[in-house]
Amino acid sequence: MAREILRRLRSWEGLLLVVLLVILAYNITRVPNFLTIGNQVNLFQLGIEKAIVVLIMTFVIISGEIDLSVASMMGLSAAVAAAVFEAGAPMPVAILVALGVGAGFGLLNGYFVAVVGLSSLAVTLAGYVGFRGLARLLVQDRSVGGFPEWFTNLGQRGLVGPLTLSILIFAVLAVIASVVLHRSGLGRLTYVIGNSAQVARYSGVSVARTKMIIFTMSGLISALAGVLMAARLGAVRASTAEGFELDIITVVLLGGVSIFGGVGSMIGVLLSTYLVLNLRNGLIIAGITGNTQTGIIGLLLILSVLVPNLAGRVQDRLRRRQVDPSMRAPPSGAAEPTRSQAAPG
Amino acid sequence: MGERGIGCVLVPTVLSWRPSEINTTDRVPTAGSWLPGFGTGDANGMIQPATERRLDDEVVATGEEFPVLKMEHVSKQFGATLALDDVSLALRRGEIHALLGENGAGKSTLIKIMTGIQTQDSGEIRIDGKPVRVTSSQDAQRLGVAAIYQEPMIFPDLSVAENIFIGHRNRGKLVDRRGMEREAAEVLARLDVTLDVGEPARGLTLAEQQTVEIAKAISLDVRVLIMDEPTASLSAHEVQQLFRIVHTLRQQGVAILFISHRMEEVFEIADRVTILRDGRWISTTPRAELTPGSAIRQMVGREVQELFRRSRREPGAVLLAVRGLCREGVFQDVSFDLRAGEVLGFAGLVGAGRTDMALALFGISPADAGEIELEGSRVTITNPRDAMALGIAYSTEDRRQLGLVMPLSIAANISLPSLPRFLSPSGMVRRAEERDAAEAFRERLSIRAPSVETPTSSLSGGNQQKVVISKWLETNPKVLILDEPTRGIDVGAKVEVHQLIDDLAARGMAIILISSDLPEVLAMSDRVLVMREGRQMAIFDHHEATQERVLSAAMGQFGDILPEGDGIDRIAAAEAITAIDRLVAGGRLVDGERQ
Amino acid sequence: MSDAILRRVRPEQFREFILLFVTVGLLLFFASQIPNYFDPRSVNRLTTGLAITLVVAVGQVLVVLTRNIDLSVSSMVGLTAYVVGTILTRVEGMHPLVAAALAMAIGLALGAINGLIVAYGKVPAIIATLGTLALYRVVLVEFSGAKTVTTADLPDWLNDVPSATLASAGGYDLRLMVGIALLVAILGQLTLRYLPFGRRLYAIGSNPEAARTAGLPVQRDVFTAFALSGTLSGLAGFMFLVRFGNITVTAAQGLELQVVAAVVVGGVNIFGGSGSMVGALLGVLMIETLQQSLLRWAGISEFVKDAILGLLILVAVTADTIILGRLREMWVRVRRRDHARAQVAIADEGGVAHGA
Amino acid sequence: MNVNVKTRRFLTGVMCAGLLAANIGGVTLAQTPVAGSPVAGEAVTAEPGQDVKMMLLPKFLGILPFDQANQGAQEAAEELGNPTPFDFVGPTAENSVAGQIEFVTNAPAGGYDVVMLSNNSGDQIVPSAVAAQEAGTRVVTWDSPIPTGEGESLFVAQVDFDETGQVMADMALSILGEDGGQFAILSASPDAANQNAWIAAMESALEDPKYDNLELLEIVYGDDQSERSYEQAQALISKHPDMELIMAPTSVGIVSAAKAVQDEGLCDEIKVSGLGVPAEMLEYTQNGCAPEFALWSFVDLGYLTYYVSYLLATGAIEGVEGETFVAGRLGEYEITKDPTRPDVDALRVLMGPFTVYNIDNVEEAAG
Repeated sequence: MAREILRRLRSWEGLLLVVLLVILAYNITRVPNFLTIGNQVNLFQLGIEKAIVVLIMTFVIISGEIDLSVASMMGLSAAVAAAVFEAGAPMPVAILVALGVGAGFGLLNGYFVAVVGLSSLAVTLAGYVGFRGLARLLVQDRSVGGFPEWFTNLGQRGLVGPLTLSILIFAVLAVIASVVLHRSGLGRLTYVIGNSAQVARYSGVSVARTKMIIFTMSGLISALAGVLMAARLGAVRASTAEGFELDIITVVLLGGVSIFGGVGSMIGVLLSTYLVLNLRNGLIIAGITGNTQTGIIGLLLILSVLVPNLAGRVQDRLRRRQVDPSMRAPPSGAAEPTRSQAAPG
Repeated sequence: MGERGIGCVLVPTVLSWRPSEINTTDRVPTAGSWLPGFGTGDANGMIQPATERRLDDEVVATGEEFPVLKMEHVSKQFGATLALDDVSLALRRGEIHALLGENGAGKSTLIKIMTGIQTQDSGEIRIDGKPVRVTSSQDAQRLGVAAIYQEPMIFPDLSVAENIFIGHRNRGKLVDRRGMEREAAEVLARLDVTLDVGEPARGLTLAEQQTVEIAKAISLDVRVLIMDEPTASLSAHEVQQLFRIVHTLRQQGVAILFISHRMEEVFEIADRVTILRDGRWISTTPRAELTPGSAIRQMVGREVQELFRRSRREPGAVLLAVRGLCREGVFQDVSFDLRAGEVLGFAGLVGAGRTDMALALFGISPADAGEIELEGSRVTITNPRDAMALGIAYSTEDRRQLGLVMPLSIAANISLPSLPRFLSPSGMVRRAEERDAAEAFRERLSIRAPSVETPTSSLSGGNQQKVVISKWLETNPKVLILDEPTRGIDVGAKVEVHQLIDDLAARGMAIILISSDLPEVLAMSDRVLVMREGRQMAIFDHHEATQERVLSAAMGQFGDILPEGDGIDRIAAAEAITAIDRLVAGGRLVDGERQ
Repeated sequence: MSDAILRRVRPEQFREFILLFVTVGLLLFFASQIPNYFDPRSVNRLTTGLAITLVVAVGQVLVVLTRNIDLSVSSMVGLTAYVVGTILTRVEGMHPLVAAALAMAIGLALGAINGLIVAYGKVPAIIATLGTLALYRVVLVEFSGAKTVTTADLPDWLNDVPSATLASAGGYDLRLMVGIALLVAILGQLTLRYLPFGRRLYAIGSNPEAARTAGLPVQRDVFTAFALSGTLSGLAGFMFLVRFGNITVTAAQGLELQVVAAVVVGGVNIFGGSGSMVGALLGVLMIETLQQSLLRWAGISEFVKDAILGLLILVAVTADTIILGRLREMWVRVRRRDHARAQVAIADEGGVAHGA
Repeated sequence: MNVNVKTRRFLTGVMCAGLLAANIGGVTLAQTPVAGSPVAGEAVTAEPGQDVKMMLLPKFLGILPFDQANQGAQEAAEELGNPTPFDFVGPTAENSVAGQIEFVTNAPAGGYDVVMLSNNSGDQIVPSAVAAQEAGTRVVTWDSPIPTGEGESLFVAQVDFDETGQVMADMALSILGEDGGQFAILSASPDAANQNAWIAAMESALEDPKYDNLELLEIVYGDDQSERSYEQAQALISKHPDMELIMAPTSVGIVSAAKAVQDEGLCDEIKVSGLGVPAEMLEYTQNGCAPEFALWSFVDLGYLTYYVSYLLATGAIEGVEGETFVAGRLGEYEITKDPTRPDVDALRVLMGPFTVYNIDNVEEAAG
């Protein structure tokens, strides 16, 4: 049992847990009311849309692809909801249209990646520019607000106790995403495709269908996050959620998901989500400026891979033996990846 | 658009040759005659002991009494496993030294230590008698030690010439493309090979890539060349070409460490044989003093039959009928019947279109003309799911890249093609059922693994192959296509796979066996279909199928000797076959080719 | 496309032509929409505009060839531009070449850090450079103390550089900056083609494991590629300073995506091993043409432009991929046929010899 | 750098124009306090030395105007002897909106008494500002207000926004002359609330027949990035051969546009104007590329904002309409309703005034 715990601790998730505990300890000692429910809710609230998109991005990256268009999609769905609402439709209709647009464009991304066979980097780069452009087209230079109160309340006020709708949605989606990724057929196929789309194809798996499902979900969830963001902020501008994609991808990678696909766990990603939220919260409360926050997270990203690598090497040198193969290596090897990467398509 | 490719519209010049149409003299081959080198002995082989002696004498005369490379009491431990336990080995100048052992015997570790990829925990490496430290590939290169592997370490985006010279230092400050290509051509000429040296390596066949690797080693003035299963992916013809090169090298004084699972190759080519088992040195014996049987006994530590003999029985009704199947520019006009309980062997050179044909049947790259009938009704197959729904399964030749999701467990790999059956209504994987199914296969196929949750990456080649076959058996196929099922797996596992094929056929499964291991095809098949250049050359009944005939068909000599035309003249055909047989009898066909 | 041509040239070599074809198509389209599109001034502006991106893209190609990526380029450009700008405002009479050398030295240092982390620290490039993308920007913000570098503070010669012209024909200028960028691209192409280092970059990206077993100095080469990417980003930073003069902490932000897009569009395989500077040049040309032309397209609203840009990127990439795919299919077919024929020929030859 | 003195000196002309235009525009400037002039009622004076934890939160860090505001606030902080130094923090430029919301949301947890906010998040900041107020943290906006005024204690306005539009229109007229001509606007981002307000004010000012000969071609956006603004300016030059003026109401945009015009060698044909920092514009004003531009003192703005916030946090003023106070060297101010946000219930303190810079005064202002 003790050995099992030790093994877990030496895994990627274990490392994240240790870092998280350090940050928590630091925050608790430095920030008087850090552990209050209010602050914890705040902490989630501020990054909740990113946290939601992180869940689906985990699937995208494990399947060996990337979706750069998520943040633009958040902006677009918010803009669509606002524009439809402004045009006189009731808010629920506006929300449905926004979600539909998200799913539709997600499907389109998936189609170009999975069926036409373009690189997802290129396709979603086009989406990154194009969706933002559509949002801009809809909202132009205005700020659209005046949403019904129930809608903004959903984003701002606690629904169950202090927990807002977004937090509840995140919690539910996190559970669903964990179960789907680790227990369902779709999750299994996500890993299979991420490891080798060829093996999947030679096993009769419809790679295209699976990828299209994942990209459609990515569009849909991003759209949902966009709508939730509109509710939280109470107003929509074309620049809503601009630049979120890098934050989202950073959290996923920090969670131990390999950018080359096939490797990663939802636990790791959830830990890294909580870790980053905590870190930002602590830094902001400590009065650290935005650039430095980003820099610290960047540094953490590098160190989290670098330190275990270096430690491993030192350990190696000390023992002059190969590392116990049961110890799972963190995602590494982009410099000299041992696994050949099948380019999509 | 210029001339059209060899389209299916062109006049089929293929001879549809069914066994019933030919009346030949019964030539049941003996085991010895299929296995080059076994029965024929030195007289027919290329090994000339005289040369060997002379080389050794020279060595003594120049006072170089030390072996080129000597490993003394080398041990290496990984975690709890002792991969090498006090192994000693000496390679002499101009010697072909075979290294035998089952998977996990420590061969790979030994090679990795020699080439500096890993470092021994204890023991010593000596080159020319002087102890050296080999801690990196560069060290090994400097010391004149090079290795080529089963999967060639080729740079697909670079040209052939660049592949040969990329590792060279001191080739001047600038890349002299012309000079390099000229020298590359020279090196290749030394191997008696012509390749377009400016062409990117991506387009080369495996055999050609291997040649490039050898050329790379030679260009570095290699003194010790390690060949790790170089023949595993080669056709018989290509193997002979490779051996010719190996002999050339040997005559130039290179020490060669040769590793192969094919016993007949080892006995054909090696001067001395070292056997490892469980990380320990068992013996080093001159080839002449060793028999295949004793070698296998030493490797396995028990008696094992060398080659499986099938139980022959009458096949059932026609299950799969293929008529005039085509894929433009790849293969054309393939027609055959496959009966329940029958094993149909596919023989031919690598690249003859056998795998493409299988891929068409499995829907990976669908045929663009021709008919497929399954159990009497016509079917269309446009993707693997169509094929699977019809009960066709295809076990790939490339289990690493196409067969297994390496990091996933045995259970997950086995359930993959039939995943929908393991899902609950809510789409969850029913883990218990999955495990049970995998467990059943683990027992039935004796997959050696701690549990079905073990990642397949940690299995040996043979056990990986069993997992690949299991995953297709789990789909309950009617037709099972096995593409190179025994490539690169050890003797014990090979026999088990053969046993399994026989067993499956006995239960009424129709099996297509694609193999470049000719003795295997001949031993296992009820009938043998030979392909060449994308065309079906012949189908032989198993009692007609001799190594020579199949080889001749595969290499196109039937086409030359047999009269053309629709109606095949039986007498002429029979005469032709006799002629071939006569030719073959004079010496080994492929050897004669270049002499 | 006749078989004879396909025998000689690989589809990848057509790639540049396809790109050129698509780009020319775009140019003609915009020429029909934008008045005076091809007049000397417009052309001069457009070519000057792509100089900086091109220099960075050349560095990026070196890195991408090795199956890595450098996302930190924009921060390196910004940081270098700012630091050199600040130094120029404080140090009187610094020679332009010294300033350029300084910029490249700073870039080299930053690139070397990336290289160390990736090649020797074995951190995946995307993680390492995503990190330094943020870190270098932080250094810039901290260093700047929220000041901006302005043209007024800079020496006069700096202001003359952007319009400095190397050669001119009928009003069409070859501006110094464009000349430098082209020179860098040509040097890059020569490096890739004629230096052992360049060939090794292809080898490493083509098959990293084989590169290691072949005893190639993989770590050193990957390190060098990153260092060079940094150095070129430094040079680009200097050009940035010269061209825009006013440097804030946001300088060059977002450039990394533009460069990666240009490189990907230019046919450099994002998984390493294949691609050329010519491709990168065309990629930059296409992306910049798209962006710059959209800015000048009077017929459409400011708010539609990004949407159109996204669509055009998608169209261009799709067209390129589909055309290339077709060609590759034809190529494979021809090669296979030839190969099969050759094999048979060899076998036949042997047979005949034997029979004789 | 102290622009204060000059600011006063060149006040008159601009103010006259401003008053005129404001009246025409139907907005009364009656409440506009002129700095230093006495205001009715008893002006509150700050009691120094009190401990107030404050945050100065600009749109983002790294551009000169915000740094000048920081200098001004520092100056005020020293005068008032607040033992706790304020935090000058900001989000990254690309994460400005979300980053500001994060800072405001977390401010109560960080124990801040006041957040001094140059709002870049439009109404999206409202929920977090309201929450901060509820948790006892005052939110004082400066430079850029919260459009609806919700969650905002009061707004320290640099100048009257309508006046900005007027000044821009006048500068355009003075550069293009009576014959008029074509001009284009190079703004920051389409979401920049200040710029949008100023441009709107300018457009309504242009409706006056006096400006009939001025033709506004289009509005483009440079996202407050030098390179983007430069390219936009170049594109404008290509697109509109007859354009004679680029009006850039953003300090980044105006220098970039001036540089673009200068690099094209077109300073004689195309002029640049707008809002710019003298130190950055000196060269272009001297060489005639940008003969006229305007700005207020960001140093003073920071100084005043600090004073107001300090007074508010210490309870010296309550932040209601009609209160007057003394802001150190800047003199007395009154809290009034914000006339530029007539639809909502918002308060402001108007700093003023504008300074128009030209060849005569720019060198002195640049310091």
